[in-house]
Amino acid sequence: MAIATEQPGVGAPHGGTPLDPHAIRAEFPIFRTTVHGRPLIYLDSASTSQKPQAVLDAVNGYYREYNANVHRGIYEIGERATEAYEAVRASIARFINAPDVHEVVFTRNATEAINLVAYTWGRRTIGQSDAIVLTEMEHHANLVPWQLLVQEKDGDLEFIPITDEGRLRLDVYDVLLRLRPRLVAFTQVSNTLGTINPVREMVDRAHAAGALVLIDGAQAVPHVPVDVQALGADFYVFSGHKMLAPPGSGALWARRELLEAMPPFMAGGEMIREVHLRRSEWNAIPWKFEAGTPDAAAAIGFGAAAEYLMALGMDRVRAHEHDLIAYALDTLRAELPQLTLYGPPAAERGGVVSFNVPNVHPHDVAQILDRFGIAIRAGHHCTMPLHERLDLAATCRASFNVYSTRDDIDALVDGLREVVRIFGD
Amino acid sequence: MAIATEQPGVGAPHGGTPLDPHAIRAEFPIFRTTVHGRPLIYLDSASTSQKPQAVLDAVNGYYREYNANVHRGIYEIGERATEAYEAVRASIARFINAPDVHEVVFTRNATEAINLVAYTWGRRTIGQSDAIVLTEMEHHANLVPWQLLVQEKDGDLEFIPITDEGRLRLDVYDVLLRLRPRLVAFTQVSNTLGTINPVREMVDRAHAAGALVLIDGAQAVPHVPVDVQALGADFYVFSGHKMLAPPGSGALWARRELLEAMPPFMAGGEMIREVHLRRSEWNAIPWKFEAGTPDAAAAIGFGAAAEYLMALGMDRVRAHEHDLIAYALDTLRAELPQLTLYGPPAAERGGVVSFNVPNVHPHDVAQILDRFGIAIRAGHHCTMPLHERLDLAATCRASFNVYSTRDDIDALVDGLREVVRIFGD
Amino acid sequence: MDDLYRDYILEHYRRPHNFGVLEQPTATYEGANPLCGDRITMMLGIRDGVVAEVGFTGRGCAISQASASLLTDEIKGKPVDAVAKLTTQDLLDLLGIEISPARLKCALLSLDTLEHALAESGVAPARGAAS
Amino acid sequence: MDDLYRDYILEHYRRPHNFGVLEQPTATYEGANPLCGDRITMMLGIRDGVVAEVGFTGRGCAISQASASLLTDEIKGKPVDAVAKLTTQDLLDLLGIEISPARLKCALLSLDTLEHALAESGVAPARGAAS
Ligand SMILES: Cc1ncc(COP(=O)(O)O)c(C=O)c1O
Ligand SMILES: Cc1ncc(COP(=O)(O)O)c(C=O)c1O
Repeated sequence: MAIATEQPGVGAPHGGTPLDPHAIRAEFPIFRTTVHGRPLIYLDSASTSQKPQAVLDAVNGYYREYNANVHRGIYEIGERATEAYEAVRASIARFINAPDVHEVVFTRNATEAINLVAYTWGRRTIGQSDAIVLTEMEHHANLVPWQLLVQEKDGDLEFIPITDEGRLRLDVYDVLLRLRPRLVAFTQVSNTLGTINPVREMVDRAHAAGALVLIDGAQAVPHVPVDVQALGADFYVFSGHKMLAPPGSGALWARRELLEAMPPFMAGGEMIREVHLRRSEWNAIPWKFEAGTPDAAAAIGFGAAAEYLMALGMDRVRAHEHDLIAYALDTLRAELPQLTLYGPPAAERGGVVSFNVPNVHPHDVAQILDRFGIAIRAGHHCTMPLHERLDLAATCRASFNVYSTRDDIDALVDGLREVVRIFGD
Repeated sequence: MAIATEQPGVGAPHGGTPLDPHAIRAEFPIFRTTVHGRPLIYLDSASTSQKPQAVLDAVNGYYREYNANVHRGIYEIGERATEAYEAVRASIARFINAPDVHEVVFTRNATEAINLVAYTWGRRTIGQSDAIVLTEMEHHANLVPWQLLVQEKDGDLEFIPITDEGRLRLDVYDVLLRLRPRLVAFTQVSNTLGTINPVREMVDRAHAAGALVLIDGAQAVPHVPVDVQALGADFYVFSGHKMLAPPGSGALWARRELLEAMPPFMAGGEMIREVHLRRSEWNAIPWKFEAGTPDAAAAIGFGAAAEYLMALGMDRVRAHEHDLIAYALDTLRAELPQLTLYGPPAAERGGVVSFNVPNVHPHDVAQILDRFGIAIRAGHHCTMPLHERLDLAATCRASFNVYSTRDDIDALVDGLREVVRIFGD
Repeated sequence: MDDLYRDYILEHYRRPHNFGVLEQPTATYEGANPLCGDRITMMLGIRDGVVAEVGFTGRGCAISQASASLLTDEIKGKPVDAVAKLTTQDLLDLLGIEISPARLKCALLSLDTLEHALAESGVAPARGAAS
Repeated sequence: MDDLYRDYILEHYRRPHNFGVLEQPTATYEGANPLCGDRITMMLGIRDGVVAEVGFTGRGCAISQASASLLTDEIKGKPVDAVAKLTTQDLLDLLGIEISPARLKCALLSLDTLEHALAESGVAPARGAAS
């Protein structure tokens, strides 16, 4: 499979004044670190992103000034912690344009959010022979929870296949919808191919067929403007750590009626209204789904990250990353024509470039690049079935974020030349 | 219910050279904060603890120097993150004397750890009419998950009642064991009464009756030396945030055979060995239970906190807190004889003192104390059934940690005098 | 020393007005704030569109009890239409003290309970809390 | 430039020794490292307590393939008892390069696979990986 050619009519996004990634980079303390005596060239942002000073300051401010449990204390620092924690919900709601802040449930990450939906909505809804439609390009997080669910309930999984260019086969999707699935769940942006899927169109078709739709936004929120209302989603999940926030933060957004009808997932403090020895009543949404002491520090960093990205402007972030992707694809093709590149053209992709160096295993590529301080990901990127589909054991992946620059890509090209030199032809 | 008198033969613990809480306090940046213009007197450590500089440094070091996903990257900072993350497992294993580091599963908190056991071991084991024995003093986290489980499986919950002194009625426990329960689950230290339960004895009786035992160690690990092997537990759960670590960290310890036999809880990346479209194979323990991107930052802080406490010596921590509890009980009784104090004598309790001021609602007590910079907890402390048993709507709770001093207690006494003055007699 | 515990608030807490059970209420509602353990039972005697009688019983913190005392004073003898229009801000003005977010539920319990009692009488309150 | 990719390692990777299928193996085992996509099939021909023949096939990174090449050279003609005693350290010494924790699985796949093949032949390996 080779990279597809640019589709007619799909152009580059426009985002106003371009971002200055060098100025942004200066706000990320880790870039003052050296690796093997060289400055860090971090090209694994799709795995997890680096954190700006603003996020670290927010987290440290909590620890140093008002570290207290939320929703509990009748004292100054407890009230401040609660206010900060709930203010994050409002920031996140704005970030994805949720109509109601109480529709935002905090989770550890996208994985927990998907499991929450599978355990609550899923176990209550999916019955024998009910189908769930996924795609061949899903991350394990949006595949394995559904496998467990259909195993328990004796339901069925169906998969939208991909074309050789890494696009979803919408013609097959239409056929699968005739099975009248209860749920269609797919990623907005592929973490391996970078493909930006036509979410709105797919949601409309699913709804017309009577299915609800869960969108895995883990690779979308860091890179493209997201509006859950415009997308028409029923469930939308994502992680904080890929969008400049601390690990341990993430969210499930769902429509109020859905959340209210869902039974709780985990049980314990905070998610209850009243507890007796043999029965309990649940708290209102979203707290019904937030059992136990939440990670307020991570949440506060999550809010700071969302505010940071909104201040940059997600349109400009998208434009910046589109420029990088286009530059990366062009440069790699021109300078290292022997590489195999995977996925669709720049206009249809998020901040990911996957490739292989002929006759060199991705692990060896990554290891050699590391000696130059360059961090890329090598492996299956938690998309084993996609790699099976492409008949590949593994791929190399370079991925970007707001702090990435063309210099990073130039460094990658130099590093790959060295790989080719060491391994010969 | 009034405070019990000291039992003959139960003495104060001995822990070598006493801790110097003033020196320790200087290592906690938050104590440089003022509240309403006064220094913070933090007496809500049972809700969540403050964090020492060593923990903040560990977390910031990760963000600033080697922020990367764990178990993934073939590059310097990724390998460093993985090494640090797995080293925490070894620290935690040492902290609770687990025989095998791979028996330590990282969770967000104690609540998630209990839910994990209920969803995996519980759903597979508990059948119709099977009994689970709990106690009347459980935190909601160790009650509501079992309610959900027995509702689903049509099992039964039974409760060990408490005496008026806040001790468990072991005579009734023996009767309940004749029901041959599958599980006995109870807290090592009560978060409301402070009672330290006779764990080993209770475990032995449970095992003799053929039940497994889950110990809720959330209030134990910050205050007393814990040795899961000496306790004889089958499952042991706790949170990091109450033992000086960041929120978002916690652990489940269980014996290897149990963990290996348990199905996974959440599904996604990391917990798998192999994924195909319609079936998957699980990773080895403990990773089988750690789906998705873990909170490496919180985990690294968790390890730093455990190391910090081990360096202090948990025997000395216990001796220090015993001194504070004894001082608090004596002083409150002497200076404010009108207070009602709850729970057993100092030798049998962890770092908690609960009380009520006659004719003043705990919320009003807490609010007035706040004006003096004093943070206590007022409410049901997530033990509503215990409050029902005691026929109380709410209580006030002052709780301690390594940085607490006798001065804090003196400030509390002064504050309570003001409460009494404002509300009259 | 404390704005929250002004003398008149404490006075209403110690000797609440309208505390007690009505003989023939036209509507009764028990509201609770389980997190705090606050409880208020509000009883209305509505005649000819007027809150002719009002009583409450309950237990809880000074803020919740003083709030019920002040609120029942305020509505006694008023037309139900006017009572139904009471807003959160009106209640806070009645209390005349600054309420922190953590105590808002305590302060508003009396108004919530009143609205449920009104709804039982077929009067839709403006805030819609009872819906 | 890189210790890990010494010439002899790359040489073993490009032209692995003992690569190919045995006609009449007495034991065959396929080992895999699904996380990396590395696969090695190890074939042994054990006669009179000696590893008379050995072959392997597979695909994977330079470290895993060079390791299999070096290991098969090492064991050919040796008594199975001696082969069964090989330790992790022995294999790392054979490789002669510094292996980071992330690559340890790659390096050890050949030894793991060998031990499983030995176990199939009824020989218990010292490390016990096959148990
Ligand atoms: C598309 C996609 N979905 C889900 C996930 C899971 O995210 P997390 O591990 O943060 O739960 C990832 C990240 O690895 C991803 O790329
Ligand atoms: C005894 C006990 N168990 C469980 C918990 C729950 O801990 P967490 O909220 O950290 O999950 C707590 C703390 O609130 C507790 O005190």
